[in-house]
Amino acid sequence: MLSNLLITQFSTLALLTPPVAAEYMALVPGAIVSVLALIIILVDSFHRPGTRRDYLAYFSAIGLALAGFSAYVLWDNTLAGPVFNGMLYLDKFGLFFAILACLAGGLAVLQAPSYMRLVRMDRGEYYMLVLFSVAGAIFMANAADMLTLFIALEVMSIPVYCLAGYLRRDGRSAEAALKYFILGAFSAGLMLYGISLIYGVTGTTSLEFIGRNLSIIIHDPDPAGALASGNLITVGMLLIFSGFAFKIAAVPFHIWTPDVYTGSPAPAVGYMSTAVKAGAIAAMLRVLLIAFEDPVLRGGFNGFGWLDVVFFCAAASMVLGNVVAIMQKNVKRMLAYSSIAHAGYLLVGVAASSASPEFFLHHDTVLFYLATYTAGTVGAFGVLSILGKNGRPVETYDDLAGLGLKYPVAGVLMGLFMFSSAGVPPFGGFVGKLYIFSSAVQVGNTTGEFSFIGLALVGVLSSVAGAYYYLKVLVSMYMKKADEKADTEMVMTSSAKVSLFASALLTLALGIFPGFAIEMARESMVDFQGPSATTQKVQEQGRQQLEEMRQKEASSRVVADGVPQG
Amino acid sequence: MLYQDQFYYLGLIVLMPLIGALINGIIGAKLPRKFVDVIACGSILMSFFFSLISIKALVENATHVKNAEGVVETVYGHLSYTAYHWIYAGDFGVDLAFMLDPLTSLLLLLITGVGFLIHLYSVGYMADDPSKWRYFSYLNLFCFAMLLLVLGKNMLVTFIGWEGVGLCSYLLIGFWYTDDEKAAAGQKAFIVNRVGDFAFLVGMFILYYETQTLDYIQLKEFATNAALIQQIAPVAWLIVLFMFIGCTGKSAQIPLYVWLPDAMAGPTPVSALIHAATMVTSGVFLLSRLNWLVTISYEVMAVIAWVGALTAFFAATIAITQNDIKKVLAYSTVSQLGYMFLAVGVGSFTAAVFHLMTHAFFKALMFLGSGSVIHAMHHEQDMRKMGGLKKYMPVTSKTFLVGCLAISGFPLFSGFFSKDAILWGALSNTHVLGVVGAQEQIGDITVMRGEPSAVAQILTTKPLELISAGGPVDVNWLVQITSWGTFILAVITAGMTAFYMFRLYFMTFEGECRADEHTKAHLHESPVSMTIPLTVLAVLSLLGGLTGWPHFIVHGLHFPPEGFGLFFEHWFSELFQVTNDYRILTRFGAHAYGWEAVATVSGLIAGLSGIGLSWYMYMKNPEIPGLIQERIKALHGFVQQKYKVDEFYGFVFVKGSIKSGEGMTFFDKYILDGVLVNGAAALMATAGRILRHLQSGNVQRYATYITLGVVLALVALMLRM
Amino acid sequence: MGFWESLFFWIFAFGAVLSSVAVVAMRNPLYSALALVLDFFFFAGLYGLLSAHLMAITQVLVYAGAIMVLFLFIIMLLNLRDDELGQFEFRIHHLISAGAIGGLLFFVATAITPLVDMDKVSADREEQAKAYEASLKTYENNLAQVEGETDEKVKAEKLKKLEASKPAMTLQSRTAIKGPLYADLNESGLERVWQERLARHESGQTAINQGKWSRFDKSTPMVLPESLSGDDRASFGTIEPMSILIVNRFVVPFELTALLLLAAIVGAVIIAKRRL
Amino acid sequence: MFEPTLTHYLILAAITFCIGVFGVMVRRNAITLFMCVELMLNSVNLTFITFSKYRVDMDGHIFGFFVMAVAAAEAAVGLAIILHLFRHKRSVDVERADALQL
Repeated sequence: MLSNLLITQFSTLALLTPPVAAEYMALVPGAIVSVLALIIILVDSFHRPGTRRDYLAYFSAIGLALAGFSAYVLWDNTLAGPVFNGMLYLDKFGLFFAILACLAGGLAVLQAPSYMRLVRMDRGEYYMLVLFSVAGAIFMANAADMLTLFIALEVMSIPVYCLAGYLRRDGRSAEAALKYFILGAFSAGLMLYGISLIYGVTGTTSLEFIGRNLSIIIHDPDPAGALASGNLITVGMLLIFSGFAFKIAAVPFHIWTPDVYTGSPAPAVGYMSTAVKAGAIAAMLRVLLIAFEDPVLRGGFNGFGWLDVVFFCAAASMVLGNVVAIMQKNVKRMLAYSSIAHAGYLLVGVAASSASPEFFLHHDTVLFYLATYTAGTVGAFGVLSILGKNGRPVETYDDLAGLGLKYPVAGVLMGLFMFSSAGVPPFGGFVGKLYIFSSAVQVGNTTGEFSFIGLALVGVLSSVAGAYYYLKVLVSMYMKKADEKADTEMVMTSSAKVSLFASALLTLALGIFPGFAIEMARESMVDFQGPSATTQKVQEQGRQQLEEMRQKEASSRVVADGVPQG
Repeated sequence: MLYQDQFYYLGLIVLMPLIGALINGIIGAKLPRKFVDVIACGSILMSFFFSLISIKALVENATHVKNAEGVVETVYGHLSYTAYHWIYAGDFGVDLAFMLDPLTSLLLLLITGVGFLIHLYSVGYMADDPSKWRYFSYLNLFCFAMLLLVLGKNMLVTFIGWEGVGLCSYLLIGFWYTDDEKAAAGQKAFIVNRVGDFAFLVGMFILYYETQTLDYIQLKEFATNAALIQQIAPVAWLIVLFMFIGCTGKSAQIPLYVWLPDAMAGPTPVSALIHAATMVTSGVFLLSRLNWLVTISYEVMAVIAWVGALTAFFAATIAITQNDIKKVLAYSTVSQLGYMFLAVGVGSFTAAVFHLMTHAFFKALMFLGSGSVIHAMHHEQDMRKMGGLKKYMPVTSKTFLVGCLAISGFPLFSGFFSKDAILWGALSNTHVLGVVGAQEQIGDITVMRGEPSAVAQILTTKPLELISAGGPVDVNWLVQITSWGTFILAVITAGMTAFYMFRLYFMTFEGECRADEHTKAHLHESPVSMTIPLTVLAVLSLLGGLTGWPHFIVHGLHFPPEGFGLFFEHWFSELFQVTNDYRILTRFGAHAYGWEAVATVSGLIAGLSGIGLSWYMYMKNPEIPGLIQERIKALHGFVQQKYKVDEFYGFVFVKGSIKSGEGMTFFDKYILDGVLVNGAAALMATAGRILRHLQSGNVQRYATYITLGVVLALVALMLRM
Repeated sequence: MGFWESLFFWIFAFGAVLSSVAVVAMRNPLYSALALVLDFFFFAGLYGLLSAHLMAITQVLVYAGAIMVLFLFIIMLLNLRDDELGQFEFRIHHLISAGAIGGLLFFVATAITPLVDMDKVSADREEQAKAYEASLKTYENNLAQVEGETDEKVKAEKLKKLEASKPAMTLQSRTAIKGPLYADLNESGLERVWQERLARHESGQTAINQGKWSRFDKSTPMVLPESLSGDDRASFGTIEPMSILIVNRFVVPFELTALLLLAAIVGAVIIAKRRL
Repeated sequence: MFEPTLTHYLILAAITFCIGVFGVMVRRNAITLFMCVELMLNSVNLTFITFSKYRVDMDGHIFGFFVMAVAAAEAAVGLAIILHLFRHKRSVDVERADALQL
């Protein structure tokens, strides 16, 4: 007997249909990664101790590539509306982040063998943890329900806590894990509390229904109705936002970042600063744009709402990240602060694009920026994870002294990643920043709201400071005298080579031919499921724009390929 | 004939150096050394040929129109090539596109032509360097970036080139990175340039904000369209100001010129190519490209003129006191760039570009000559240890003399004509908004800022018709002061230029040889690959100026008005049309040949007396300089130490002592505190202290801050109600 | 809710708060752990009062039974000496912490405690709805009378008069009658679902008050509504509907949890094992 | 007043939640600190279940159920991390874990 209770809730009723075959496709990328992780546990448990496990890196990378590829195959087979009884979405937005997470994870696992040899910790579990985390990130980006979202968040985070404490011989690694774990669990608790309050107000955990019910409550013609739950909504919304802000390391929830990044193994940091951030951004956009999409909650021109919180977080992150990064002596710590600054740039994109439904499509700047950021950051940590000094991986600027000359490949690659992160053309970072800031300027111009232009200026100004500390790395690598007594080494395994060159290639490609990635990002936003009717109109316009653009592109290609006339 | 809009050769011009750079950069180390040379020089030579073909096409493409007065005017238009849609999403679109017009074609010839000569020269100069492949790779990469800069059809492509040349300049200055000082010089250049680039970027953002486009062709429509100009007129001054700040970084003007003299740490051919002929002039190029925008921001023009003139003057005074042969040339370059900006500031864009060209010839020549000397002297750069090199290095000394005569403005040498054009530009500086009568006719300038339609009105009508029929006009105080002040400074600078250049020449090539015996024994003329470029550049320095005679000579000697004598003016007349319309070319009347002759003669006198004084002090009575130096020791020391500008910056920007010799201090100076100026250091220290407290490493405090963050946001959100 | 339930609530509530304080205040982690076990039992009791029977059982089994054993095990394993315990010492930042928590509690409490007398609001709404219905009835009666009129001219005149006196449906009254959701369902595509739900509601199949969305009435006694059928009332929070929900609707999170536990186990092994 | 209403339950949950948060901030013993996190999660569960009954909707129960699973996973990892830290520092005092700072 199916109890009446189960069908009383209209959300339950609407969604309680057995999944059709097409809906199972939503699981494919995540499932591939999870199954791969299981296979790796199996393979690793039969592994004789003391033998090399580099092939596991390749194995995981190929599997991740497969998962990414499956996401790409699914690209044109997305479904409208949530699938699996409203638990997941299968849209291009989620697939974009799936590809991004697979990319970050794949690049990070390929760097591992070098690093593991440097720290003498060659274990198979590393790959498994990364894979679990990637699966979590994928599901998180696809989540259509607070429950899926939260569990996926934990699936993503718990392996990362373990990765932070992976270096069992290193006390600092243990400390990093402890800090990350305690603060992670703490912020997860805060976030859960927020979710529970929102659940109480709306009676549902489904993002779309939360959004609808919230609008209804807020626009209740009887002011008493709105007043009774208004504060609860605000508190809940803010607590949920704080959970995401913690994961993407935005000021004032950034405080764990430097410590954790310093103590954790370098390739894992490369992973956790990109894929985790990407997953959190994806889920945050889902929650903010679906559940809290109501103009009153959004704020901006309609009063004070989450948009303003994002706005101030963005400004504070950019300034604090860039200023404090200058003062660092430890390269990993510097990169931690720079990742805070990057979170700020991302939030600039989020704030500007959320200013009004008509700018909804501008969120593609955030997606594109994440892609460029992923390529550059994973690469930078990759270079750090192949270089060793006195039997341990390099960490400080002094450790890097002279290594650029000694190992030209590492030096050149580091230069490339640093220039990209600093936003020097023609690397990916430049196009990403340009795209984000120009969109902010455009939004400011269209709405006449100068605060967005001010935000863009703060961003440009603070990124000038970036030139200083990114260049400092190169200065150490090229222009400082190497410590003669130190025993430096470069463990360049073939897999690390693949990873580094892939990231370098990607960084360059995103700078010189950003078209394909931008188009993908734009398509993702056009396909973003679950927003309100007004936003859907904007999406429809965007779809037409894309079509026109493609036609224009095709026609211009005809001209370019045309035979010259006399 | 190819499509005018898809002119492939423009792409090829840019592509060639990139291919060269990639080949040399990736497999250069494994290639035979000769092969590296061939690839580097060959790629740039190909570019040169493609440039010639493109310019030929541009000329053939030109249309001839009869204007209202019945004079045939040539309209060159432009060729363009769109490689692909670079960033294209929604409303924001930028193509990777190139454009060729008269202004670009001049720069194109300089970059590829002079660039080729310098590549050729480098073959000999860098013959012994083990990482020559890297050098050539960088050099080709630089050419690529510079070509992007000048060929870019929109401002973003220009900006990429702008950043790219800065990057390559950094790489090349720090080429011999093993030397700490040189490495520091490279960083200094990069950082100072970044500060400038930031201003450029901000200017670009404002421009985009106002116009919604970065395409030069579309932007140009703003100049002639009354409706469009209304949009941009109120903020034009802001854009130009930011652009100019960007230019002060790249083109080494006050106050950001400090990097250029230090940049001489790089190999000499690099100094010749980057820090004399091409990169440093990109500021002039940029302002010329946006000449219509510069023109409507009338007060900023005065600022540009004064900054240019003062830079020219002060750099010249420093150059007099320097003893390092390359430092003299470096300050001379700063000084000459000042001239160009003076020309821009007074609205004589033609003169600015003209001087850009001649300066590229003679300054490249002199840098290469000095490189030849340094090469022969085993990397000795102190002029006090040289002398009498004439007999060891005949070709170098003769070509160098040509260069000196050219820069001193000796009649019929190229510098004579271009400097004369600038002097006349400064003297005749008249802007329609500065004309007293104009104030009554079109209203006060400050009022006009608020009412863009007034600006639009003048811009779209011919101001000459509006105000005067060619007779002398009264100008307001700003124009008066700028005009006379900059003219006098420029004339004095001309004299000083001649003086220090010949001081350099006499100390190096004439008199007794003061080198030690070991060096003396090995003195020799440079190889042919180095002397050929010298000779070619000498010929160019000699003849390059004949394309722009002064009007009074053209008039007086009855040259054909459309002939070669005014080639430069005709070549650029279309490009600077708006500016020339807007600017009353002379406040002395339409045909003030007398005044023009005054400018020419004063320049000539200044130059000749400079040469004479130099001859008197360094050839006739070599003891005099020492005596004078003794007499004004304090002043001389002050000037010799570059007015202690570096120290001043250090004092202003960084509180407390700076450990000298540490490369990092430059960063601290210019980025940390240079950006945030003065109180920044204290602010930073405070911020650091607070953050140190925050980032205590205690996980419980972190949890507190997170909660505090939530509560603060809650307070903000709750209070909205 | 009867007297005994209320009494148990207060006992459990005070017990929960006191034992929570004890968790924080106890010096020895062992005592803290025991206080936490106690706390969990109180919570389980509260869950029971809230008719969350399965949750109450799970709380005891999983939390108090399994997780707390793990805690105790670790405490015993580490066998901490006094100086390793990490004594409570007053720090300046504790003041900030207290302030922050005070702020948090303040805001949460203000949000939870209704600022509006919702009973009165509801009553007002009901009243308005009743008034509307009454006037509607009068109107309909009048209309019927007018329909009976034979003279076309008089009929039209009367109709016109009547039209003017037609009662307007105020937003308040409308929300009271049909619930605010119904008023705003223009574009949502859920109309069909709503029609069905409303039909069911009207035919008496489901008797739960669904119109409560905006009338977030915080002073409602925590009892299952009278209208809930006996079966439903008995099965609320029991294992049957829970399991149906888990394997149907929430199957994806359920599988994800499997992934989570596996990852956690492997992660814990990697970190804690001394030598692999 | 005697009869518990929705508000009573919610306030109770809020109070225990804040006690948990306070514990995280002041208890230096990592194990106790972690217990306080569990306390927070429990308060969240109470909130969920309260609202569940109020809404007559069992989604809240499900959420609470999964939160328990998450808590179990976190406990496993968290205690392992604490053990790991103890091996290095011979202490579970989080204030002694301050090797990483500015």
